[in-house]
Formats: sequence, structure tokens, C-alpha cells
Amino acid sequence: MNPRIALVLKLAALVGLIVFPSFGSSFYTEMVAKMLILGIFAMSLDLLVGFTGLVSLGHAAYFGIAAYTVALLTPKYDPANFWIALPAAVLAAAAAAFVIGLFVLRTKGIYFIMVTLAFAQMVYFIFHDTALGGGSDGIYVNFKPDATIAGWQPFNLDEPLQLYYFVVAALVAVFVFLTLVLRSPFGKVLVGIRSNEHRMQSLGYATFRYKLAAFTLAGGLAGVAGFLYAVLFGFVTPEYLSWHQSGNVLMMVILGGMGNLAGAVIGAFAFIGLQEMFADWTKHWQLLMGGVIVAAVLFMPGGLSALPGRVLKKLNQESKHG
Amino acid sequence: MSNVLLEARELHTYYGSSHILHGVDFCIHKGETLGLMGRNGMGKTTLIRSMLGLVKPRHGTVSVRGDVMTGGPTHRIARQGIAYVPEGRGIFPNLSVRENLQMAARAGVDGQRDWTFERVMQTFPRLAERINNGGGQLSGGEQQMLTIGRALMTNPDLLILDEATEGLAPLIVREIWRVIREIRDSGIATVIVDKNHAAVTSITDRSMIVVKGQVVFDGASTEVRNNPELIQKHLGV
Amino acid sequence: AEKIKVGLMLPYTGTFAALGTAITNGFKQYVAEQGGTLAGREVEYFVVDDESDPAKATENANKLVKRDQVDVLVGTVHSGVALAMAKVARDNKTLMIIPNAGADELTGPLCAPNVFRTSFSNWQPGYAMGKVAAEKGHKTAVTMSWKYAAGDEASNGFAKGFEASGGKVLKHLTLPFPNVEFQALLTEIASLKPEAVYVFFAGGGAVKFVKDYEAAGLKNSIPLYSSGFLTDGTLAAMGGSGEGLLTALHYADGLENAKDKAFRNTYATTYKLQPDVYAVQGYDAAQLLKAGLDAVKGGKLEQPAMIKAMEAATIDSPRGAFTLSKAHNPVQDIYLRKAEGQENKVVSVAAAKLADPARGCRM
Amino acid sequence: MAEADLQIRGTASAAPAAQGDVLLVADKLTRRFGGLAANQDVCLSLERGMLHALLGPNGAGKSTCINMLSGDLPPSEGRILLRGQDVTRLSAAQRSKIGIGRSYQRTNIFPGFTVLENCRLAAQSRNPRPWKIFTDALGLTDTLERARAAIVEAGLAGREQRIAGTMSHGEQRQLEIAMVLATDAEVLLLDEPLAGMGSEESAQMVELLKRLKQNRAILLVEHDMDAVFAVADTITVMVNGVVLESGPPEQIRNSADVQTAYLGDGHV
Amino acid sequence: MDFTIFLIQILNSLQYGLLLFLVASGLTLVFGIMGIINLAHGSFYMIGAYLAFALTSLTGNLMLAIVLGLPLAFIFGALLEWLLFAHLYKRDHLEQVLLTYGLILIFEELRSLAIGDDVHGVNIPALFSASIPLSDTLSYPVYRLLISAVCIALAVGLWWLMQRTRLGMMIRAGSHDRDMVQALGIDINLLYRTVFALGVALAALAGMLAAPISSVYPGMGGSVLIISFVIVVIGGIGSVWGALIAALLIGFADTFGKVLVPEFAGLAVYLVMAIVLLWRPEGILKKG
Ligand SMILES: Nc1ncnc2c1ncn2[C@@H]1O[C@H](COP(=O)(O)OP(=O)(O)OP(=O)(O)O)[C@@H](O)[C@H]1O
Ligand SMILES: Nc1ncnc2c1ncn2[C@@H]1O[C@H](COP(=O)(O)OP(=O)(O)OP(=O)(O)O)[C@@H](O)[C@H]1O
Ligand SMILES: [Mg+2]
Ligand SMILES: [Mg+2]
Repeated sequence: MNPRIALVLKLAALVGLIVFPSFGSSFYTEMVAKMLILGIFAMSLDLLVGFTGLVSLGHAAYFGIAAYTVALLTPKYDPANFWIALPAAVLAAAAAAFVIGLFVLRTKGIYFIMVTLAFAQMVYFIFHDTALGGGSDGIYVNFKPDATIAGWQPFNLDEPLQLYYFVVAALVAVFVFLTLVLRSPFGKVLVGIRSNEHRMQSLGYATFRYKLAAFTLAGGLAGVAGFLYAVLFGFVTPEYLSWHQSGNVLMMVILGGMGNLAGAVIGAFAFIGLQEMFADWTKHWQLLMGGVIVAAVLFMPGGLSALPGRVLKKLNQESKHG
Repeated sequence: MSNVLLEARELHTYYGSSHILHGVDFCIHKGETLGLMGRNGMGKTTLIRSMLGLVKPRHGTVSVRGDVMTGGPTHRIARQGIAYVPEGRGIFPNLSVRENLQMAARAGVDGQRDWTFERVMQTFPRLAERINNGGGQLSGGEQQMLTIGRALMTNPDLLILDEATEGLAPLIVREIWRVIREIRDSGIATVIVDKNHAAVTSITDRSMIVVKGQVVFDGASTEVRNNPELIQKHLGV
Repeated sequence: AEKIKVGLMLPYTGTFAALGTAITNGFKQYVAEQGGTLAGREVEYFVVDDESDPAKATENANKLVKRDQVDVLVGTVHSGVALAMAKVARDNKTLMIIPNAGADELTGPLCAPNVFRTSFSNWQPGYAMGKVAAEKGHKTAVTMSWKYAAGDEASNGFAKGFEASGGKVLKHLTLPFPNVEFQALLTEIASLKPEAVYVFFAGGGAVKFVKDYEAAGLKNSIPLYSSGFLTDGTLAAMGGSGEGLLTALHYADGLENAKDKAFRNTYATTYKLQPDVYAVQGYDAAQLLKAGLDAVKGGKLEQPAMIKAMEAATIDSPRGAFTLSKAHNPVQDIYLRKAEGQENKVVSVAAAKLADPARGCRM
Repeated sequence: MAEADLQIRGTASAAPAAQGDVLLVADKLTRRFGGLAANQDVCLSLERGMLHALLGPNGAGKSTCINMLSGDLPPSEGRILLRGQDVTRLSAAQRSKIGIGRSYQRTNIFPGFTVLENCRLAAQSRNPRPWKIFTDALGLTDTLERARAAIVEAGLAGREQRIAGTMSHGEQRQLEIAMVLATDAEVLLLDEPLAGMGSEESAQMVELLKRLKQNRAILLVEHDMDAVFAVADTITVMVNGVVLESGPPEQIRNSADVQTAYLGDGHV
Repeated sequence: MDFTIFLIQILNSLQYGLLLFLVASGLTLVFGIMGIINLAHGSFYMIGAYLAFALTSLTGNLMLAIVLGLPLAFIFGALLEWLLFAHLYKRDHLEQVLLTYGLILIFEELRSLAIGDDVHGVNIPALFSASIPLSDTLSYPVYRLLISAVCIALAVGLWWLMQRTRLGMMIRAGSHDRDMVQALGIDINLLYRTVFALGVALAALAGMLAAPISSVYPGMGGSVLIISFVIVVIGGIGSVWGALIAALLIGFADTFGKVLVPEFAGLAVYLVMAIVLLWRPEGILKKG
């Protein structure tokens, strides 16, 4: 797509997000906030899957770790300090990604898929089976983190509208951050690794370090999403780390179109949107969802974000023949 | 039944939107040896792959022993006694040398079993030494020998060699040419793509020169050999 | 009178789908018996399938509370989901009735004025069974469950009941949920040689456990006790292995009281299904709601008045009448039941008018 | 074998003035695969301004030797010295960083990228601060220039925007070389660079090699004897993992051992 | 732990390990050897178990049910391959992940529509319903031993098929370069359809054999799936023996984990995996 058109579309989308709460009810505002958070989550995974070629099927682990960090840092009857909770959540997620990365990045291909899944499962069991985070029943975040510094409160996450705009801002920040990173030499190296890691090594790149950096970064950004999710819903359960969650976010990335940050966000919107729609129609919505996924794989390579281009091409071809 | 083994008419092949073959005619008879020449990127490999059904030509027909089989399926075309040694090797790295050969073993179309495991071993003693090695662990030249040996294991009537001597040491190259002569003399047809034009023209009956997806010359090899200008013009030496 | 909006958030797909359906059936049956209204009000249902997925629980509850603005939330089966629901209910001050989830916390540390339960706490059947086991003369026991809150709470209840009556629990064995490879722990039990075994399993795991217990030859040497969920709806799948098992629950087959008979007849004819404990819990949730609505007559749905009435109500349940504790959990008889064929026949009352200790409830 | 060994050392120590010019030294490299010794006590030295050809029958161990020098394979025994420093323990990436570049016998490129991006990535590896994550990669002009120059040198001018994987085999072989050039390495290890190239391209490549060796040290593995004898200053012949003979081209051409083992009689 | 008990626990470990191998074997074939990543493997296991239930209720005998069910599963597998998987070989692993993820949802929902969400039991055939006494309180069901025997037979059979037959060589070759296999005159499509169907049949067989001892319940495929993955990973992709060793290792880790460190039993399996990966990133017995 023409980059200028793409930019205009992105800005239009942003404006849409900003004015949305004046139209939607509070419930829908919250739903959009959720989609945005999952959009951040999907972008973080896209950094691995779409750009570095690391298909992680365990990305929910970092999302969940951050969510649990907020929950565990929040006292029972008081809010946590935002300026501690957010960095702590992101750091915890990044640190976990770093440590797990040391293991999983030793493997490749199909192997990597399985091993990330297995490690995420391990983290899942840590929260599920031990008393650490309330076990299988989960744990509440009774109060949203408080951002007051020295008596001044820049924003109040207890206020649903402010929370919403905070999420929008976070999404924009992550998007811009990742765009810059991918444009940089570092980003180019990641894409090179995706294409041919061995050659990257012989060209002088210590690929393991780059991959580890990307993995940690992606973990940290997933942590941003996890933090926001816990704050938004005020409840954290081991299911946030389950492989279904990992599968879903992967699905969002693919549905939107890999290797395309905006695509990841579109994917999140489409995935949740479809889920809500189907669930309203029938209790057998999973059947429909499964059908959509299968159809998307078979008939829509490149995902939603590639769709306009493919349609245009098709039209072009037809007009040529006609 | 005529003795045309493989024939292509008016082949047009595209990769996506780039038009590679522009109406190529090709044919090879039983027992014939044919050299296919052209600079890099002119479409030699594409022609071969189009005939084998590994890429689908957009226009034109391919017939094997008189039956139209345009676009494959590849395995049925191969079953008609056509063996292919691809450029850049196509060994199975996860199989041992022995397995690479055994998996391909088959009697020819007329039931002939001239090429056996033992005969391949005799032809390429180096392979015999590395028989239990993984295919991926062979040296470049050993892999090349393995690919040729594997093609022979199918007891073909037509052997297509795409840059079969790439990466082989001079002694082995000479050995390969000797084997090809032997193959030719035993009545197997061969198509040879090789950058060593002198060798190709001296070993083959007929030569074809491809330039930008079109056949610019199709005639006796002696004609090419005696016409340095032709080589100069189309092959740039 | 303005109509009442009831939000049913229950599992309609997945492992607990059958339970969600039974609860819904029970609820609607009571409303039907009242002529399709509750305290003269029309009932409008808003239904959400919670899939027993805690990750979606808050959002699903919000759907009902914020989008549909229901007056009362009814749900659910899965404890983790119920906990998330309860938080939404508390945050939004929405009335909530729990028709199954047994987590002790719900009417313990997390109790709230607007949260009620018509089922049980995990502690209750466990405690009752512990008492019975001790009364049967067993001195030592081993408890076993999946490593999750419900399992731990039930086993805890058993230990309390058992040790209060002089027994001693040797060891609490656990395995990760939903792992069903029991062989190692059965061997462990055999080596500990307790006089009784108490377990907390449900669904597919329950079937497998009971079969394995018999196959390992333990059924004949060490008596097995359990909360009722082990044998509810699973006896057919167990084949003969479940025959004769003793379990404790707040409901049983063959109670023979008039209310139960009527309830069962209607249920069987309406739904062409045999009712179970879940249907009863759903039925009672509707009764409890009616008690609240009665207090505000046809007028505005004022919560304080409703809550007060509900707290004071005596529910005429098919399980036998019960009242609510201060923490809003049923004070009820727990029955000792014996598996016979496909039924869990009542043997006796294991603990009469048993109230959950509701530790940590500040209300 | 011992003789060959001595000979190489001899060359190195006989010209102490040229010490600074010896860039890479392989000292008794041995590599075993199970029972097979693919390289046994192989000694080589590469000097600036010289092209050293490594010949031998298929499976002699030439690629194995390059793999050890480039860091793709750890040697079982022996040392590798770059400008007198022991680099045996360094990884492939580290060695590339300090100036050892290589090409592969089997084409090893980034198939989905353009020719330019293939070379740009190669050139970028020389970027002093690769971890700066907020600079625009395409803004590094010297990198881009180096990439463009390498493309032209390898004879791919005009094909910068082609997707590498869609080029013919021969063109991909040219790209393979362009990428090593773009890394601007001082020591070039070229594994059959001419394989797959047409005669015209081969001739161009020979010219390129002549130019390149002026300020670099090159190790060339190649089966095209015409090319080898046209550019080589020193030739080492390996057979079955050991060095059979090493010396100036004339000596090799006339060696009876080499003829029976590798060239065959009457060649050239 | 006294010595007899210890021995019995070892027996338990072996037996559980073999049971796991039964499930993982089909996965090794499809995933390790054909190179297709199949998250729906657990669903095939579940389908097998439900087939056993449905067919046993129909025929009254598990053995008969298996005899009928295996071909059904095979045909089902072939159909699926033809409809869906055949289009994916040339694509990314990622798309296979997705497709099979979608299939999990579909199968689970179809199961619910067709048979409902209840738990069902399947009876052990009378022939094998005996138990062997081990200690004064404990005995061992013959049926479990039977399953172990089937596993061992299966492992040997699979190994033989893959490593010793030309068919096996072709399959392995195909996982690397489909075009080349075709160019050698081998009908790769038919070959892969057959092998995929075989993999499905193996998963279903595992489900059918396990049905009497595990009972049949919704979601039974999910838990089996991940543990099978772990096994294939530990064993090394493409290695039948590797998978067997890994399955036994997991059997031990799980059994002794439950007894010795119950709090962390869920983690034990993954810890074993982490350690193996540190030691051998490619698995215990990685094939080329
Ligand atoms: N997969 C592909 N996609 C797009 N274009 C391709 C693809 N493969 C080859 N081409 C293009 O088709 C043309 C012909 O390629 P082909 O491989 O047939 O050449 P060739 O004559 O065999 O050359 P060489 O001697 O280098 O092997 C080339 O210009 C090449 O760039
Ligand atoms: N990873 C490996 N495992 C086992 N044997 C190997 C491995 N790599 C190479 N070999 C063997 O080592 C020997 C030397 O291989 P090498 O690739 O170095 O040969 P080469 O001299 O480059 O030959 P060519 O000219 O054919 O490329 C060969 O016999 C080969 O089979
Ligand atoms: Mg070619
Ligand atoms: Mg080599």
C-alpha cells in the first residue's frame, strides 16, 4: 500500500479511537480498551513472529507474569504505586523472557514452537499449582494503581475514561517505538535472522544476542499489555498464561497479517470482534471461530492487512484481461 | 509409436508476472544426447522444470512418449523413465548415502535393471567409502555424485543433467563424461546443461542454445563446434 | 410492576456445560411454577456462556452488568469464574446469587452484602464426611485431590471434621489439575495403609479415579469416602466400580419429602431429564430471588430491603428447608449417601444444619 | 606430509620482513568426524597481496578447512592465527567482525530480500554501533555505498532491486560473492566461487580476483583449473585430509603426485 | 518409601511412560518425521476415545470397536489431509499451527454437538479385566500391562517402518524436498496422505486403548497434547527411540514428582525438559 495512504488511514484510526468514548457506552469503551491492549500484546508477538521469525507459542507467559506482578504488588486494601507497579511488571516480564530465552533460543524451527509452548506451560503451572498467586482461582487487583507523585496526580486510572485514554496512549507509544526499532540497523538484523540466520552469523552478527534482545523486548512489551489488562479488569487468573491465550494472540497476529504492526492491531480487533459476534449468535460459536480460522489460513495468506492489496491486484489483472 | 521421448511445444512459463519462457519448442528422441546451452539466467532450468511439471507452464504442451502431460503430475512424468539431476543438488540430507540411493531404486519402463546399487558404487567408489554417512555430511562433490547415482538408480531412458559437473574435481569430471558416454552408448538419452561448452558439444549429437527464454539455435553439435562465432555471440566466450 | 432483569452467567459449553444447563433449567422451572413471573414481576433473561474460562470472566460479567444492566447476576459453576464475577458484583453493587461454585472464600474473606449462595461451601460436605468417617471408627485417613483451591478446601473440611472427632489425617496427597494418572498416588496410599481414604474429584477424573481405585485392589481393603461430586452424574460412566461408595452432599436421591417429589416430577416431565443437585441449586436461586422481590412488592428494586429479606428467608428447597448464614451461605443438612446402581441413595443425615465457619468474613 | 608442513613454515619464516603481511595462519589443523579425519595437520598461511589456491579431489577436506578458518566448525586440534593473534576460540561472527569473510559452496543468501538489501546487511555488519536502535538503517550512507560498490564489482549492476531468490542459479552465485565483498574483509575465504557461473561471468570473476588480491589475502577453493592457474600465487593440494603438496603454480602443474591424485594426466 | 513400594513406583513410571508413548507415537510420525506441526493431535486422541465409547455401546465389545474404529480413523485422517493439510506443505509452519488450532475448536464443538458433554466410561474387555496382586493391599490391572505391550510393539513397528523400509526413507526424504521426491517418480501426495492418515489412526488407537482406563470426557485431548509435545521435543524430532526414552523419562519424572514433591509435580515434567534442552538443544536422539 502507498505509505502516505497508510499513514492517513492510521491517523484516521487514531482519531476514531479518541472520539469513540463520546459515542459508545461505557461497556463498549471497555471492550475497545481490551482490544487495544491485546493489540499491544499482538504487536509484541509480531516482533518475534513476523520480523525475527521466531514463532513463539508461549507468549502469554510474559503477559501473565506482568499481570500477576501487578496483582501481587497491590496491597489488599490500598492501590499500588503506579510508578513502581508498571516498571516492575514490565521488568518482571522482560526478565522472565530473558531467562526463558536463554533456553528456548538454543532451538530452532518446529522445535522452537514446542519449546516456547512448554516453557509457558511451566510458568502456567507455577501460578496454577502453588499458593503464590491464589492458585487456580486467581487473585484480585482490588485497586487500580495510583499515579500520584508528591501530591500531584497526573492521571487517575480509576476513572474509566482516563484509563481508556491511557491505553490508547500506550498503544501509540508501543507502535511508534516498534516502528523506530524496526527501521534501525538492529531491526534490519532481526529481519535478516528471519531470512537466513546462518548467513547472518557468517556476516559477523552474533545472532543469539540479537534474538535474545528481541525476545526480551517482546516479553517486556507483552508485559505492558499484561499490566494494562490486569488494571483494566482487576482480576488475574492463571488462564492469562494458558496456551489458549498464546494461541489466540498468535491468531491475531496472523489474522492481521504477519510482519505488519498495524496488522497486529487489526488482527486483535478482528479476532475479538468476531468472537463477540459469534458468541452473541450461538453457543456453538467456537465452531464458527474455528471455521473462520481454517478458512483464513487456506484462503487468506498474508492476513487481513494484505487483503486490500490482493483485491486490487485481482481487479487489475481482470481489467487487463478484459 | 514414434521414438520421441519428451517433447514441448510453444512453452510459455511465468514466475508470477515475469515472463521467462517465450514459446520454446523442444524435443528429444530415444538414445539421443542433447546439449542445452545458454548464459546464466536465460531459462535453461526453467525449461527443464516446466517439462517435468515442477513449474506449470501457462501456455503450450508437454508430451511424454506421445502422451500430453503438460504441468504434471511430476511423479507420473518421472515414471515414464525420466530422471532429473537438478542444479545445486537435491540430495536428502536427512538420509544416509545408502538410503538416498535405495529409496530411488526402481526398474525402468521396460523392466530393465541395468543400474543397481553395486554398479553405482563401482562408478563412484568415493560414495562407497561414505556409504553410511548422512547425505548432508558429504562434501559438495560427493553430493553431486550421489545425485547422479540416485538418478541412475531409477533406470531411466532419459537422464536430464542440470549442471551435473558443478563442483567436481577435474578427474571426476572426466569420469562423469566417461559415464555419460557409456550411458549414451547403452541407449539412454541425455540432456546436458553444462558450462563447459567444449565438452558438451563434443559429447552430444545435438545442441540447443537458449537466449532470454527463446531457442536461438537447434542443430547438430558439430555445427556449434565449428562455428566459434555462434558461441561467441550467444554464450559470450 | 417493572420487570426484573436476570443475568444468567453459566457454562453452556465445555466441561461444565451439563451443569450450566441443569442450573438454568432449575431456575426457570421455579419461575414457571410461579406462573412465569417472580413476585408478580415479569422476568427478562440475559444469558452469557462463561465457558468456565476465568480469563474472560470479568468481561463476561461486565457484559451483563454494564451493557445489559441486569438487576441480579446468577452464576456460576467454576470457582475462579465466580470469584471474578463476585468482584464485578461488588464493584458495581449488583445483586449476585451463586448457584454452585463452592469456593470457601466467596462467603468467607470475600463475603459481601449483595452476594448470596444457594449451593454449599467446599468445606461443608468435607466436614460432614470427616465426622462420619470418624464415627465409623476409622482412626487414620489419607486425603487426596487435585492441587487446586476446591480440592484443598474440601480436604481441609474433611480433616477438620475427622480430627474433631478424634481421627488423624496422615497425609494430604495432591496431583496437578487436570492430571488423571493416579497410579503413583494409589501406590503411595497402599504404602501408608490408612484406615480410610477421602478424595475430592469430579467429572472425568472422578470416573477414572474410582475405576483405578478398584483396579488397584484398594476398594476392598481401604474404604473410600468423598464429597458427593465424585458420584454425581458419573455413576453410569464408572460401570460397576462406583457401587456402594459413600459420599456426603446436601442433596441425595430418595429424600422422599413432598417438595422433592413434586420438584422431580415436574422437572422430569418438563425437560425429559432426571434432575440433579445442580438443578436444585438453580431452583433455589430463583426461590431466594423471589424472597427478595417479595420485600419490595411491586415497587422499586431497593437493594437494602431485598437483601434484608433474603437474609431472613427460609428456602423451601427440595433438599429440605434451609436458611442462610450471616455470610450468606446455606445452613443446611448434609446427607450421607450410598451409590446404588445409578443413584446416590440417602443413608442418613451426616451433619444437621451445618453452617460454614465463614472465617475471614467481615460483614 | 611432514615435508609440506615444513615447507609452509619455511616460507613464513624465510621472509621475516613480510611478517606483517601474513594475515591468516592455519597451524596443524585437524578435524575429525567420528573415525574420519577430514583434515589432518593442515598448515596454511595467507598473505596480503597473494592468492592462495586450495585444490584437491572431492571430499579431500577443502570446505572443512575453510569452515574451520571461518569459525563454522571448531577444529579438533590445531590453532588459527589472525595477524598473529590466536582466534581459534572465536565464533564465526566474531571472526567475521575482525576481517575474515567467506563465501559458501552451496549458495547461502537471503532469498526474500533484494540484491541490494542482501549486500547492505553484509555491509552493515561493519557498522561500529549496531545496537543503536533509533537510527534509520537506510540513513547509514557509507554502508549503502559499500553495498552498491560490491554489487557492481560482482557483475550484478542494474539488478539491485531483484529479489535474490528469484534469480537464476548463476546470478545467485554472483550475489554470494558480492556479499563477501560488501563485508570488506581483509581475508577472503572463497569456496568454489566460480561454480555455476557461465563462462563469461567466470572470466569476469577471474579479473575481479586479480584486483581483489592486491590488498587482501585470499584463499580460493576451485575446481576450474584454468581460472586457478590464471590467478594463484601459491597452490596447496590436499588429498584425503592431508596436504599433498604446496608451492608455486609451476611446481604444482608439473608434480607427478598432483597429476595422478587430482589433475589427471595431460591436463592443461 | 520401602523397597517393594519403590519397585512398584518404578513399574508405575514405566507403565505411564509407555502410555504416553502411545499418544506421542502418532505425533512423532506426523510432526517429527513428516515435519507437519499438528496441534490437533490431541483432538484425534479424543476422537478415538469417543469412537471407542460409541462403537463399544454399539457392538458391546472394545476389541470389536477398535477393529471397526481404526479404519474409520484412517479414512478420516486421509480425508482431512486431502481437504486441508495437502494445501499447507509448502507454507510456513505457522500456518499449520493456525489451521490445527482452528481444528481443535471445531472438533471439540462437533463432539459436543454429536455426543454431548457428559463423562462416559468404557468397560475393559472381560478377557483382560483381571488384576495381578502385588502387595497385600495393591494389585495391578492386566489391561495396563496389555497396553504396555502394545506400546512396545508399536515402537518397534514404527522404528522398523521408518528406518528399515523404503517407504520410511521416502517419507523422510519428502519432509525435506517434496519436489525432488516427485521427480524420482514417487507419488508424494498419496504417500503423505497415507502417512498422515496413519498418524491420525495411531492417535485414535491411543484414545481407544486408553478409553477404559481414562474414561471419556470433554477436553481430554488438550492435556495429552502438550505432554506429547514435550516428549517429542525431549526425544529429538524424528526419532522413534528418542520419543520412547523421553516418554519413559517423563513417566518417571511425573510419578516420582507426585510422590516426592507434590507441590511441584506439575512442574517436574517441564523441569526435565529444561534440563534436557540445556544439555542437548536438539533432543536426546536427534535425527539428521
Ligand atoms: N522462483 C523464481 N521466481 C522468479 N523468477 C525466477 C525464479 N527462478 C528463476 N527465475 C528467473 O527466471 C530466469 C531464468 O532462470 P533459470 O533458472 O531458468 O536460468 P538458467 O538458464 O538455468 O540459469 P543458470 O545457468 O544461472 O542456472 C532468470 O532470470 C531468473 O531470475
Ligand atoms: N559434518 C560431517 N560429518 C561427517 N563427515 C563429514 C562432515 N562434513 C564433511 N564430512 C566429510 O569430510 C570429508 C571432507 O569434506 P569437505 O566438504 O571438506 O570436502 P571438499 O574438499 O570440500 O570436497 P568438494 O570439493 O567435493 O567440496 C568428506 O568425505 C565428507 O564426507
Ligand atoms: Mg539453471
Ligand atoms: Mg567443498
